[in-house]
Amino acid sequence: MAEKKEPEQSKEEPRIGVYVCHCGLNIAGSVDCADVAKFAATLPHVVLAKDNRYTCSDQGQDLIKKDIKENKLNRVVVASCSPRLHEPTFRKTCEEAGLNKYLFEMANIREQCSWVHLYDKEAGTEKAKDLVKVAVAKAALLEPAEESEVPITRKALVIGGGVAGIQAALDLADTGHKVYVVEKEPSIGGMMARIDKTFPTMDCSICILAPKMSDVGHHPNIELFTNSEVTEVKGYIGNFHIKVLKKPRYVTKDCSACGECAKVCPIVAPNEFDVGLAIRHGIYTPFAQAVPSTYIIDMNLCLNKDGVVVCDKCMKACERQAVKYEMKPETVDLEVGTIIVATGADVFDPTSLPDYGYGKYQNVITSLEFERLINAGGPSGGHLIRPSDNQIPKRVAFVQCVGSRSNKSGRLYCSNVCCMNTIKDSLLIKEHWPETEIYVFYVDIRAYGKGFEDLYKRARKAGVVFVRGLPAEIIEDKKTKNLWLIGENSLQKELYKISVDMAILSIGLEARKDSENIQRLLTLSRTQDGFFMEAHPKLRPVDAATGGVFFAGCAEGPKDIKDSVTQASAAAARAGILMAQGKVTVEAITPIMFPEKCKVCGLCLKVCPYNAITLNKDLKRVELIEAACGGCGTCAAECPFGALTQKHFTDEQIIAQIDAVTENNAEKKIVAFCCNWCSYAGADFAGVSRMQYPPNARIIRTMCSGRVAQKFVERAFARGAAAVLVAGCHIGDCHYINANYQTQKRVERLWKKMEQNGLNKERLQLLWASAAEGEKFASKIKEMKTIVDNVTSKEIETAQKVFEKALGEV
Amino acid sequence: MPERIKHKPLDSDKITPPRAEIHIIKDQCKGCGYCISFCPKKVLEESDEINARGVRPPRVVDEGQCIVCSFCSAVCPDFAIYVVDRKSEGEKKA
Amino acid sequence: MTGKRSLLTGAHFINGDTACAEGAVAAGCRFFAGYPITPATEIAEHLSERMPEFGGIYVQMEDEIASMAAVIGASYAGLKSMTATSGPGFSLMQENIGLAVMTETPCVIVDIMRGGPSTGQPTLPGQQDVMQARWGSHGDYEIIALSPSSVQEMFTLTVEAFNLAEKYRVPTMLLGDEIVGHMWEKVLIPSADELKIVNRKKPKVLPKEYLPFKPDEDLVPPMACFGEGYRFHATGLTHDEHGYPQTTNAEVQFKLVNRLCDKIRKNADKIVKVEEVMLEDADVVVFGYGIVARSALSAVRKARAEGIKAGLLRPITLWPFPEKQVTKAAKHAKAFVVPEMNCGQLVREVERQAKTTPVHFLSKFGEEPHTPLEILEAIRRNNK
Amino acid sequence: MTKEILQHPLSSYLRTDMMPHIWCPGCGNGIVLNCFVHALDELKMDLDKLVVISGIGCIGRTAGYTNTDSFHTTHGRSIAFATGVKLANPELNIVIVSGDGDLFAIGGNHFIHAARRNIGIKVVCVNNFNYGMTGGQLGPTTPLDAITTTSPYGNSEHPFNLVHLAAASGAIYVARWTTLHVRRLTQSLKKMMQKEGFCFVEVISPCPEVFGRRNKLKSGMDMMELFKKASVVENFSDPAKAEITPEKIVVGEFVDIEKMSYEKLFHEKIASINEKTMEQVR
Repeated sequence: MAEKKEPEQSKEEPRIGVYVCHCGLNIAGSVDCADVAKFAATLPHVVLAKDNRYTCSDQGQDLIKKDIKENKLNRVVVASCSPRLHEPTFRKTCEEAGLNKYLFEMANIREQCSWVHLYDKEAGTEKAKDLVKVAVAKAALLEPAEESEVPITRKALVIGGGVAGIQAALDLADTGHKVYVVEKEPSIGGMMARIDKTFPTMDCSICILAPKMSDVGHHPNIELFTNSEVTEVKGYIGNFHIKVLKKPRYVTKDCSACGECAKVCPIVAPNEFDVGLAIRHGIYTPFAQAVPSTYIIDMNLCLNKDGVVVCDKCMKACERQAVKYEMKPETVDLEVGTIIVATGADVFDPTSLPDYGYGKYQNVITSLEFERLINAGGPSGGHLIRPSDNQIPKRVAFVQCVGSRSNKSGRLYCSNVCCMNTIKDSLLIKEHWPETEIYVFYVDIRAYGKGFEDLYKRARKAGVVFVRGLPAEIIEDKKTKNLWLIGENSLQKELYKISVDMAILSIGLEARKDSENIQRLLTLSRTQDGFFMEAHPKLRPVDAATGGVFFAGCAEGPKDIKDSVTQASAAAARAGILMAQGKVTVEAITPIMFPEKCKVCGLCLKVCPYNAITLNKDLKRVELIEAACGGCGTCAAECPFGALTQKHFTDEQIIAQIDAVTENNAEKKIVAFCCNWCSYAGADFAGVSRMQYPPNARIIRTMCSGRVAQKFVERAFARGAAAVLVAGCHIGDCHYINANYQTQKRVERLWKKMEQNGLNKERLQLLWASAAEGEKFASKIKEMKTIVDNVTSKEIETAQKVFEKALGEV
Repeated sequence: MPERIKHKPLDSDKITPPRAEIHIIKDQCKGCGYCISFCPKKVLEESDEINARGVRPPRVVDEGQCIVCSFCSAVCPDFAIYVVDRKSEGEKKA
Repeated sequence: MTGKRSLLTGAHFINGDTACAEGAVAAGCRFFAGYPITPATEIAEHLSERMPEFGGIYVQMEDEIASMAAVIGASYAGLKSMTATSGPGFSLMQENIGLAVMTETPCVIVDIMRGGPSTGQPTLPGQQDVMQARWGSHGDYEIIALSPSSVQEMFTLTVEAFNLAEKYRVPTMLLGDEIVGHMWEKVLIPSADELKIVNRKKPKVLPKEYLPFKPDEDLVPPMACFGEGYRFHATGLTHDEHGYPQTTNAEVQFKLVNRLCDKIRKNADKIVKVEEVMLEDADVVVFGYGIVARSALSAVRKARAEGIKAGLLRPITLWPFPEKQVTKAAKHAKAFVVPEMNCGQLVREVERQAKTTPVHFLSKFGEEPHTPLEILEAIRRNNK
Repeated sequence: MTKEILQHPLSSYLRTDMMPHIWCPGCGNGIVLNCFVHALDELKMDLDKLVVISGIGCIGRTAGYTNTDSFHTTHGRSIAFATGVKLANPELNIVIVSGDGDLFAIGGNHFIHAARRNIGIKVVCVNNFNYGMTGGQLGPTTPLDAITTTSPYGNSEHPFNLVHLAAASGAIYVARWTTLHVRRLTQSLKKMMQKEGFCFVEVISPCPEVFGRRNKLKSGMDMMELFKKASVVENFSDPAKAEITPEKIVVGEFVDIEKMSYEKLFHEKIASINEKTMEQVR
């Protein structure tokens, strides 16, 4: 790393080829691609510039290869879509033509230009030209680089033991990988274990799950940690160091699950597994098919909680002497190469919707409670009885979208499973008690999946009444405890007031309350809904942005069992591929050091989120552990002596980009530094959703906002930029653990400096935007447009004076 | 499992609580108070009568609360208290 | 000499310690606990070899205190048990000898006496523990002590000691000395039917009626042992007939301690044994015991040869003291000559019983015992 | 409350005619006795084959209170006495219940040697940190700086760590509990009774009258509360580290191993010798 020898290609004069892509009309619709190409040809070092319809097509790629050979191109710039989409494609193209892939650069003129300036072709074209100029400027300074390899531990961690976790674990274990499954409940099985039947096939949920559960329990390659939690994740792709907290069960593996202990336990509590509809004892097993079958003591309830054994009934009752009140929590250290997040989802709590009276009226229950009631193994032995009088209801209502697609509940998304679940449930009732009257109040029935429509039809045939329009409120008849559902039938445009014996709220799925912990531990990002966000919605749907981490099941979004299992197998395959390769190459974006400039101040050690920089006391110098380096570039941004810079994002390159942006009418421009993972992706998302915003912004991409050195901002102002935007992931969501804390500090320093020098600090904006917050990005640019418009040339000049020193550097 | 529990267990009536019968051999008590303060259900309290040894033996506040863990009888240094569970006895007979 | 059988009937040429050990075996002793000490070690050594041959137990404890305690324990567990030691160890045993007295434990303590005080003369003879045997432990009590003066007696008196211990539930002592212990002589071991063996009385009542310390007419309570279902309690504290502590009850203390003494005193005639040689007309009575008695005997013979009416009174039982025998001899004797290997211990008892008859004490210790001539001299001097 | 004269369910294990016991209110001895008879009851022990032996001191009276063959020896000698009993009749189960002073000061030598021999004696030491019956003098377990009648300026002797001593001396089962841990203590006593060889259970016990009140623990309750606050169960941790301080009392089982007992080895030898003997006699 540090002392780098100059590779051949960079010695010779840069010969740049520029390719402007029409992307059909996606770009060409609002950008004059030919004009852009013509302009590109005029730029320094550019030997040829072409525009074509689909640069990413085979022909497009072949053209590039041909030119590289025939015209001795040693740099390539493609102006098309987002590098997040096709940079890998074109890098491969270059490599195939014998050009080092780090000599390729991209100009994002689709997501960040054509799509967001649909109706202003002129401005779009101008911006496109700028973007190409910026890309070319950087390209001229690009240097070839070799990627280093990191070995991958051939072990996987699966967090969550629901059906997704179970499937992922079994797939990986069957392919010969060691798998650790960590489940926070006493048993694996998750939500599926609590459901009675599955749609659309109507087979018994636990009957098909139980065998898989016991496979996990017995698989030679699987080590199961139940009643446990992941408390620490350190390291990086291929080399994660995990700490798992094994909470005590107070019962050893010797337990034969005979149940004698529970019989004598004086403590009684509602069983969480049955949503409190059945009792359990202080020592218990959540359900008959639990894996492991070992019982567990609820120490919060046990009389022996404060260390003194007051009651030893269960201990005495246990022939195998498996009860150990003094069991202590233990922390286990695991080394794994990949992690699959299968933490599942919670169900919506309808008490926050007082109009439906859940919790107030006994006969209003949730669909989850219904599952336990209709389940033959459940508290009522499969008899659908209403809580108020334990009678079998004659008239039943299902209310859909409780906690889905509604502003009231704050859950704007569709939970995917509720419609089919209700249809399934209604049929179950009909099966057992055909004469029951069933009403389903819905917004839309979404029977989109294989075999779903048939089931829906069956339900209608069976006489289930579907009423479009949710009840506005539910009222209880104090005497009969029957319920009145009042609302508007939006098809017949008339009010309804229907009386039923029992109402079932079809509750939606929501992100786990404790998702934040997992997010922090694994430095993941989440969508606005709170579910974990995949690296790419289309092309990497089960990968997390963090290398080596994958998603399965509802953790990534509401899913039914089939989709969860599918995704689980996919995640297992993705993880399996990594582990099969046995090594992973790290992008050559790690720091370069210039020891001669280093004063060993140790600042870089302090700011590195990965502790990848260490101080060698003997040699009085700092050293880099390349494998541990995440490549955020924060160290380079912080180093006061320019002794550090980041490969492929060198100071020279970024400054060249700034200069390119500000070369002409800087006073109308916003220099926007965006981090690759959140804010740049957010900007892309704005494009994908065709959100229109003013064309003033020029985005310069860094891997992390932490890379944005103070001098970059200062130079932008010194060069007369109207405004500067520094955008990163939300604090806490940083893909480089916490590098963006440094960003914040730096921007605050700059604000102070601007104030002290009588500058309008509004000209420098800091934005935290997730990859899903395109809207937020767009409106920020709109907001800044007004700032730009109000900046006087006077202000610009003073700024230039204040920061002129920044011009001197480099 | 974070769901809020809103309904009372359907089978809660199936659980018959123990029928405790607490016996205090008053004159054997030396009044150390262990049974009173270590009872997990606070079933006992100091009585106001003075026994043969000049101390206040415990007295039962609420026998219904007793879950027959029998800690009182296990911790009594003077063999002055014991508990019988009439229910389990009944079951045995049955 | 090892025999594989517990009773080696026949003639043997052995030393005193071995004879003692064989005596114990013959008497039915099945438990020995001890601690090595000269000059009693050979008893332990021999029994460690012999005991296992017929299921007996030899255990070497961490000290003599423990040895004595273990002996009491074994006896309560039903085995005839003994220990063997010498002066210093004997001192350590006194504590639990007291316990044995209080809990009326049948057991035998062999003390092969050597020169004291303290470590003194481990390899030389002495008769300095005679009073310690009687008064060594604190409190008021009576014990039985026998004094062998030949290897044969080391055998027979050990058997006798066990019989007395069992009969009266009292610790019984065999006070040998270094010479008798280490001397080699012919020993005749009788056949089983010639051998008189006494075993402790067993209770004849049901466990619930059993009072462990309620005596019969002979003042000795029948003894149940651990594990026989009587579930009784025994304690070193002053106790009533239940064996329950009665530490502040004067009546109980008075009754108990008196009985402990009386069961020996009132049975003294049955217990006491002496050897009388030419005593009927004796003017000078030589009162000697242990190895000294053998010089005394030849002195007496020599004196008779010179025409002096000398006689020998040899106490075989030192405790209880043969008072009547001494008083009787005193009636017509002119004087007593009492040779002892100490500074005068048993001579005081002789003086008490001799009343007006003068008693001449002949002390010698630190080397070999008195020679016959030394004693003859004393006889001559007192024949006036 | 029923009117008829009450019979404690465990009274058959006690010499009721010796009750009430002599122990002070709040004294832990009664709890130990209680746990002991509980253990006997749960094990359905044959009381005819059980001998309870004790030395001198308050707890020494235990032997008298249990309805079994029992012997109350001289001070410190219970183990030596028991050695004789066990060797003489290995069928008997022998339990010694005695105090820290009795077993570890005057009786210390007997203790380590019995443990070394691994003779089948089960020793329960009730540790109250001082000589209670004689009025509260300092003993081998008195904590540093504790005030006793013979350490009026605070104790300057380092106390024994009894479980460490027992383990080091060769005991095959070693446990420590407090009188608050009645259930676990009972379990340990049961376990101990079923093992073959030398076993040791220490019970930390309140002595409010003569130790507690001199050391800011006025009542038995204060001391029990301390046990509750300070006890930490650390099963099978290193007994050398099993501290007893006002902040932390390490309790638990420390040793549970199998080792041929002395009496067993001894009697097997005897048996084999007897066989030889018989042959030679033939």
